[in-house]
Amino acid sequence: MSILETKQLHKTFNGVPVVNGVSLSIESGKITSLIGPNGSGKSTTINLITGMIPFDGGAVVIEKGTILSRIQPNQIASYGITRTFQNVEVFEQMTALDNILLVLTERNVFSSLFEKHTQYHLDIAERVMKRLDIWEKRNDMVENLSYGQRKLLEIARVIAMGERTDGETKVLFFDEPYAGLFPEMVKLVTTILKELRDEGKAIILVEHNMDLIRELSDYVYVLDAGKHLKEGSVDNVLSDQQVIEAYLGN
Amino acid sequence: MDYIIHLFILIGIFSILGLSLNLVIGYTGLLSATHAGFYGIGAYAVAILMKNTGMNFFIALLLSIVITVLSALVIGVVLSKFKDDIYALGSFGFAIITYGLMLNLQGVTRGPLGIPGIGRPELFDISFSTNLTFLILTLVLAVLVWWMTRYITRSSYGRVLQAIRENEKTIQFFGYTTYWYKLSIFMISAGMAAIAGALFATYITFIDPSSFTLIESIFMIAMIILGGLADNRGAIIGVIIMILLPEFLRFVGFPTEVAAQMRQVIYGLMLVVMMLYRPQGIYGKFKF
Amino acid sequence: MNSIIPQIVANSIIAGSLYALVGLGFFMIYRTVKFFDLGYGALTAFGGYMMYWLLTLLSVPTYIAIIGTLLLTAMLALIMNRLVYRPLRARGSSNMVLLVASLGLFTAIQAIIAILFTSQFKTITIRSLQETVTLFGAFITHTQLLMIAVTIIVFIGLSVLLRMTRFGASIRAIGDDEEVAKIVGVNTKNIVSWVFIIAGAIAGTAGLLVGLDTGIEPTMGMQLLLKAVIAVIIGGVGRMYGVVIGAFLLAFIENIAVWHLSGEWKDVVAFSVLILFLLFKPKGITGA
Amino acid sequence: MKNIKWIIGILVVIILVVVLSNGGDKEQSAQQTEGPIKIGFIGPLTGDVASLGENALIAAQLAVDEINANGGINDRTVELIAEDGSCSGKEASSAAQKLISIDKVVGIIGGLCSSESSAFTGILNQSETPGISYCSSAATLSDAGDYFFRTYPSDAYQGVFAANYLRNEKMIDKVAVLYVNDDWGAGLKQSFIDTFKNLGGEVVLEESFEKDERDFRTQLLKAQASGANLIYYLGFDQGAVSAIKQRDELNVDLPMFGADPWDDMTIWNDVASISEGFGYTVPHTTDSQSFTSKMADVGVSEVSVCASQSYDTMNIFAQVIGQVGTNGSDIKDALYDVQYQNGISSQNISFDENGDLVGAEYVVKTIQDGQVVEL
Repeated sequence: MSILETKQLHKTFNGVPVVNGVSLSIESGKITSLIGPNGSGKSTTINLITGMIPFDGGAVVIEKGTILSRIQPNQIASYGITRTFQNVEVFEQMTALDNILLVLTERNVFSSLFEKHTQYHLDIAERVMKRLDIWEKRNDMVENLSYGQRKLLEIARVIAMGERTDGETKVLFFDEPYAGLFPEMVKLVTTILKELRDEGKAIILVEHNMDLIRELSDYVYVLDAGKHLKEGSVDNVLSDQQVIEAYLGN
Repeated sequence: MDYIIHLFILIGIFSILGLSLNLVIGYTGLLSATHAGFYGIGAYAVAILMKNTGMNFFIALLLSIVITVLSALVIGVVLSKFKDDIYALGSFGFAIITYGLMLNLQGVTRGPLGIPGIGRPELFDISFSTNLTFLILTLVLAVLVWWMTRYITRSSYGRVLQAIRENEKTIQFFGYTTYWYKLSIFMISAGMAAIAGALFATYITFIDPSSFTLIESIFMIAMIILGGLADNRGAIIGVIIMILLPEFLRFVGFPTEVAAQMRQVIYGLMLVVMMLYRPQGIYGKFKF
Repeated sequence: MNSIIPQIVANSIIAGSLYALVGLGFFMIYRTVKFFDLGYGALTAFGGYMMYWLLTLLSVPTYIAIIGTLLLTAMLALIMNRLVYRPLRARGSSNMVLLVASLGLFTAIQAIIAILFTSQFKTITIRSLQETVTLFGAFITHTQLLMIAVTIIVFIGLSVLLRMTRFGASIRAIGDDEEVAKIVGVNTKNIVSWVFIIAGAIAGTAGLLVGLDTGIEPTMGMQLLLKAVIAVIIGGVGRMYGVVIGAFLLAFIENIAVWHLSGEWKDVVAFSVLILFLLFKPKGITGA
Repeated sequence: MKNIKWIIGILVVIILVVVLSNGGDKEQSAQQTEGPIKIGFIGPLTGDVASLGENALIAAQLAVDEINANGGINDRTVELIAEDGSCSGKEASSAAQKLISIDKVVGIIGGLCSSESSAFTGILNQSETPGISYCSSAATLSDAGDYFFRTYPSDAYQGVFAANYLRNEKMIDKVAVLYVNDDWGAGLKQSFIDTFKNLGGEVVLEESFEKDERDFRTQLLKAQASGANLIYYLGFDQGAVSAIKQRDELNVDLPMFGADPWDDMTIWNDVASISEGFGYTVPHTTDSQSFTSKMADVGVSEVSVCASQSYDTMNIFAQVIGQVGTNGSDIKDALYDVQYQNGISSQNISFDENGDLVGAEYVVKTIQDGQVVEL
């Protein structure tokens, strides 16, 4: 049973249909990859589902069966959805530790006003940051971290969202998490994605590196010019004639 | 010695203003020019309550905080929708509107005539009429505000404010409705400004709209930018320097009519130099 | 009663053309470097005083005085850009840092003018511009006609410059995206300096016209600047003609407010209009 | 980062040392009988009304120089220490506090704006330092304590005098009042309107304007449309010049009548030709030709309002200190029954029990074929 589905998602930017009737079905405990040449609407699709941009048509169905025609960014956490960003969005003039504690603490104004992060929060933060081995950088200002370290921080933040007590996030979107990482960081992230899948999370991955796609994906959707070209398991999708043509550009 | 006490009372009052404004500008990154307006509303509320109903200062103070927070709600509901320079511009507009209302609602505020003869605060049988006793009252309230700002900035709430300053769009993806945070901090800082207003009204015993203009807000903004944004110590240092500087200039012996204008030149140039060489101010940890 | 309407319309056109003239200069800067340059307010005051200094004190012939005023104000604008704005922008400072720096420049320049010329109110009189003429039952002086004419000329001049010339194209390119403009080979440093020179000249013209019409004093800059900012926002931040529409709309609203309410509410009304536009139509009428 | 902290630390220490040292050594000299007698001056030297403040300061300094020229007071030279009140409560109270506790002044000439004076009457009474304001006319200052006096008539007198003159002598029955939105304008407007109404006159328009307003066109039209037959304009020289010019431009055929700030040649040099028949009230002063020429010698071409009062105030202080010495309460008592003759601002100056000027007589000046003529 799918934990999240999209029905005929639609988005036009001044007349040009960037996402044109895309329907996806995401399942827990699986890594679903979205691939396609540049400008095929992969990132836009994710931005639609996570509320970054409003969609012009179609709907998103989430776990409890509620059908959504409009999603605001601050609602996706309550739907158990969280994400990383194509070009890193972190909080520069704050410490790395604060960047993680931020997502662990209370969300409404009054409770957060009277709450101070406790040892319990610190332990979670330590565990998560150690997993991404950026723990020793915890007191540095994020603006002094390298690009790779910031990418890892974003992933740590997504994992931290999963550790929250009030309802776990189950659907994790990774928008090109590997871009700009060193080889050993790539290995680290790959193992973590697999671990998250085994923990039963639903992972949606947007990535260009075909070896990683082959290694990680349980299910693949291919998008081209905003349309839903092909879907299926990794092997038969990647060997499909149409997909290769779309990539090589006719 | 009275003169030194007078200076420290002013430093106390403006520290409250600096600390509360730092919450909005330093921690949440919202350049608000309405602070002098709330400072004024607080002062007028206490003055009117004490004069017309003979209410004790401390009750009038609480009521004036409530009144100021409500007016901050009215303004904040609109302002919290804006961002960066549009927010600053909107706050410029509200500062002038608040000043206009103070000046023209003659029935309530006696307009430009101001309200003279405001009584000094009393608590049971202690009267704070001498400067020294008033200084103690000011310092007690200033320390209270210091403690409150420290508490807020160390709470999870304070961390979310900084996240709003850094990247308001992104923090929303993690379940935070930034609008309520921006509105609530705006109201909290206005409430604190009312305390400073109440102290100013009962210390000078006369208030009129000219002390609560847009220029006064700009003076407060200059103070915390000099001291350092997002750092309570910085706000205090900025206040001390900006209050002592004009007094210092009195003794430097500029020819009198030029002395007053020289202060403005120095304020202006200081802002420019700070932005060029040390935008985060002396102690600050945040650059705009 | 009906004989009043044409005069109110005339008053609004006169005030509107002044706001438009100041607004156009302000818009040129904002459109190119994307920050609210408060220092621009001091340029108008500087222009007025340069005209006063050249024409009245040094009794230089009128035309040379006018050209002198434009050159001097343009030079001041250039110096402001070179010494303060360029280094700040080169470092990638945010809008807020530039806003605060421009605020510092405004305060300092205004105070320096007050030191050099004292705060005494001064008028500049050119005999030939004193007479009035009646148009459709409304009385307008030659100065005011000149003001309207100059605004139209400046508007047309700027539109032609921006639309037709290569120089105009590169200004628009910088306005859209300075990085890309650099890559494409536009000498952004040079062009931005020229934008400040043009804006400075426009400010100088506005200053001297205000001097001829009503009179000058050091503190005249802020009033003119804030109204120009409202005109830019109401009109629409993207288009040149938006500024002119915004300026005349603001002038009409103000005059109607003065007519129906009373004079003291003029500023409150003007800024309430600003807030309403920021709230409901942040892109302004032309919705760029 | 470290050195910044050091620089700031040193800066703050220097400031405190300078401020304290000035306070310190002044301590002993106050009660001595030699050394200069210090008199404080407070007035707006920045902001919108700075021109009036500068003018009054020069007048006071002129008086001090004259006193010192003929031997000072009991052969002690007089020193005038001026501070900027910039027409705001906070500045004026800091200025007064500094003058009293650091400079140990014997008396204060000031403030100009009522908002300044109201801010430091409390300090005057507490420190028993007499203060005489040369320009604050707000009626509320009448009960501001025993140590506060005024050589400038309260608004009540001028408003009443103008209402009587316009109603009874000029037979005006409908008047439009345009007043500047500050303490002076609002106070004077109120006393004028109350008197004018119970004399049977009708106030058809009551409008105020901001201090820095220069565009009166729409308000002048409103006055014309209101059926008034005279505009009573309460504003300073900046606004007056623009208003009179715009009245002429719009052919509003209502005469205008002003108050004492109009007694200032900067206005009439510009607009006398288009102000035929206008008039204004001003406190009666003796032949001030000598005073105007003396001011011209020190570079003040146009003497503005309150300058003559500032000059007289300094001389009153000198006369009283000459009699009773430099003790605050002695001076205060002496001021209550002082009779100062041949003053510039008014013939003889004395104070009532509230410290207000006794019996201010007013005169009306009108513009007849380009000249200012006293009726």
